[in-house]
Amino acid sequence: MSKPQAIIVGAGFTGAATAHDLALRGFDVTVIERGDICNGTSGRTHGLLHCGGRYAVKDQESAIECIDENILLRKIVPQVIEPNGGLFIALNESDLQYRDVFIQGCEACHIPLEELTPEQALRLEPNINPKLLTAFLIPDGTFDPLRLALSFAATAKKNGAKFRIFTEATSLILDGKGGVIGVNILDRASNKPYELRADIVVNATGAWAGEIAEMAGASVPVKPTPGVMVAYDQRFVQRAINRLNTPGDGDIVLPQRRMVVVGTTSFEIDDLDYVPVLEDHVKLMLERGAELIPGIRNARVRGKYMATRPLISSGSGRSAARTFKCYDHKETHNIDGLVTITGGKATTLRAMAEGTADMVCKKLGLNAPCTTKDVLLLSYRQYYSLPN
Amino acid sequence: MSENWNITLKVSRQKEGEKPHFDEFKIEVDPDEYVLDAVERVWAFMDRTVCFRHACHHSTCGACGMRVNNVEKLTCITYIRDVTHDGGVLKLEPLRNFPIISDLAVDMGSLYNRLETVGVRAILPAPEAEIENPPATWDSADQQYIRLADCIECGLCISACPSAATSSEYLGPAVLAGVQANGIKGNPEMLNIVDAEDGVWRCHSAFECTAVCPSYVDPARRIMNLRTQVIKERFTRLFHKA
Amino acid sequence: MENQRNRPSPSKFWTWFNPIGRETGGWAFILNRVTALGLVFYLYIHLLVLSQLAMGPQAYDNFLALMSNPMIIFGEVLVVAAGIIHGLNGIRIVLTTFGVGVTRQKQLFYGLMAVALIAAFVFAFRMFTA
Amino acid sequence: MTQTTAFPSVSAPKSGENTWLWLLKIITGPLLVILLAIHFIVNHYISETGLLTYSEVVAYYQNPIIPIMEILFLASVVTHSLSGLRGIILDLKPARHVLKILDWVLVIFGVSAVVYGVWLALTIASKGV
Repeated sequence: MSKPQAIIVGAGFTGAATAHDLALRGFDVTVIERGDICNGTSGRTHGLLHCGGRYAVKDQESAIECIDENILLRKIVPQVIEPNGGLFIALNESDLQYRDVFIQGCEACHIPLEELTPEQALRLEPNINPKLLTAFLIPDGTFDPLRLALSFAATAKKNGAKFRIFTEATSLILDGKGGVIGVNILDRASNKPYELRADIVVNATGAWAGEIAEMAGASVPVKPTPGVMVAYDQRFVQRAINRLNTPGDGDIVLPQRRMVVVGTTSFEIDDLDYVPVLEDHVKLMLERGAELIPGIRNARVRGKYMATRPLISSGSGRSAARTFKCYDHKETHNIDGLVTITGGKATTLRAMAEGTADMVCKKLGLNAPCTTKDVLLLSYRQYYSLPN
Repeated sequence: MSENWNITLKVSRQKEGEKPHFDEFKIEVDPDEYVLDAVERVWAFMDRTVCFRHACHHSTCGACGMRVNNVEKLTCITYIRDVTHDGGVLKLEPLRNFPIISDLAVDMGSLYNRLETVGVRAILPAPEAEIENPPATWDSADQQYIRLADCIECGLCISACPSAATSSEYLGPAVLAGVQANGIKGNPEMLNIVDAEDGVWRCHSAFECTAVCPSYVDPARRIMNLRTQVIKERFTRLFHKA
Repeated sequence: MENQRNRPSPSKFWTWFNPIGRETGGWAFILNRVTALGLVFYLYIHLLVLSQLAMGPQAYDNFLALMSNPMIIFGEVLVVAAGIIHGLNGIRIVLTTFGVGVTRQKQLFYGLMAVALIAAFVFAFRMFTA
Repeated sequence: MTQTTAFPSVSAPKSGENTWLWLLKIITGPLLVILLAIHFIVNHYISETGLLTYSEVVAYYQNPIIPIMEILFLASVVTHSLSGLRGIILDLKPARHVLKILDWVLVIFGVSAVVYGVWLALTIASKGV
């Protein structure tokens, strides 16, 4: 039997990771991406390798996914991760009231944590707000967004996956019986259209998932929710600094190379393809970031940017679940040959790919188990050097 | 908030099999936006066929390097205010010395391949990463921190280097700087790679790499230091032949 | 999908001399390369010309008379200036190679070029008035 | 270090340049600056008239230090100029066999230039005897 064919639309985190997973399971994978790898949400992620602490109180399903994947990613792709841990710090009474539920939540999700006195915390991170009341040491980390995706893509490529960048999906090819059998594409480098056919099309376009699903007449309940981030050009801390409270605006400060990044806000938009970086959000990031690390006030802004989260719209904004969902459109809209993966977070990209690939295999009646937990990823640089 | 500017983006275009030319886009910008924001808006609202590379938008991925008014810039952190004026022109061209994929997007495979082959580290202990610009005091725990290297592998240095323009096999500033960070002591294979025709001696001290480097690497300084290391190693080997 | 125009190529040697968009160090490189090529050319012509010395007093003095043409003297001034620039810029390269003044290579260049300019004027003055 | 990739990567180190060749150039450089400075000072400041006639030149060469210095100068300048020229040509990535020929041409040319210079200096010095 020849290899099963899969087309993945979108080369962000889920696209790259799904390509890797399916390639390992023996699929002939082609990934199409309208820009270069990670030009959308994935590239602009703040880069926090979540340990789950942020979701441990309200969204324990996500929290457990995070801690499991956090441990796995450190093992399979250490070359793009700064594994320096993180702190949750309390700055006022309201933060302190959150302490007990936070401890309970972390324990319920098996997130290892250690409470530090303010003195201990300041000894570890001298630049955090000296007025802190308590702190928790947790196993956060940071990663380089593009290079995380490239590591998955490189390994996928090694196993035969093809990446067609600057290639847009213009429409889905339908078989006339309500099934998707391929994708019409437009190669932007040559401005030539092509037809790609496959046994399964995976819609891994994240916040844009609705647009692709619509091409087949399906819909996906994804709510694109952008957030603004600001990078300052001084590495004040070695660890990810989180505010000990319910998730809110500007309550995370991350070290990255010689910068710290403050994130993020949350708002709603109409046009997905260009989202302005709102000046009042930038100001808010400075205010909130400076509460965690006062030195930020005197640092220079290096970059202001935004990314559009693909939230599954069961709630709105912060209250929406941060877990991911795979949709088999055979079940949702009686459209065969199309699967959508969306939602989730960068930290859970491998698990998202596993879930998607499981669904694809089940649909095609294949018995191929997931092996991505045990496969160490190649260097991201090999993405560029391996032949396509 | 500052007044908006009206500027003209002159974008270098080239599709497969076509002759290179410039397309002009008149666009209203906030001078405190970044060049990349303007390019992204051209793509979003004016011409979907413009191809360019970008990912992180805050100078950690190194994808968005372009030549802006003849100078290599990381466009995601280059304020429009700093490179043009109200009513002015922004000429955008792809980086030099890399094959063009389409328009502003170049194929940097050669750089990545070289970095990988000579074993330049992407992630390293914090104290080693801070050699050039160490903090005033080291915490004993700092020794355990691991962080991403300063070099974001954006290729600006290769585009700006006069030696790289004619010699396709010259290792180039980013790679030599990476070798310097690793050190060549006790690594004869690496010594032979950099002490050769396409190694440290191909540098002619134009310091252009350092002038355009957006990320604290200071490649020229590292190349100069690598030369001293090479000379030392050669003399040591001369007098301590086994 | 690959494009030859943008690849490194020996045929692009002219980009060595393109100062557009380049910084101090780039100008230094251009000056150094231009003066190097000029001086190599001059050096071997000069050696050949000096053979006149071996041919006796008459030949050489005739030759020197020819050399007093202001255009020729102007050319010699250029050669002297090129030599001074190349030499002093060379000092910058030697120093920076061995780690001296690497972070101040721009100031080093400006300083040395100021010296070069003064020296070139002194020599020009003497040569035209000799 | 195996090459299995689609892109030009790190070629096997080529012997066209090395530490010693480069040191030759970088050491003769400052030496020339010094010799040239002495040369100019002697020519233009110490000798009153600036060596503008044949007889002055011949007289100048009677001091044995002068021909020795000039020959030393010539050897340095030939070494520096030809290795410098070679460096520029190396930037143009010459083919191996072209470089081999070039090396011979440069060596023969350089040696002849020095031999010619020595002959010239000795000839001039002998004129005054």
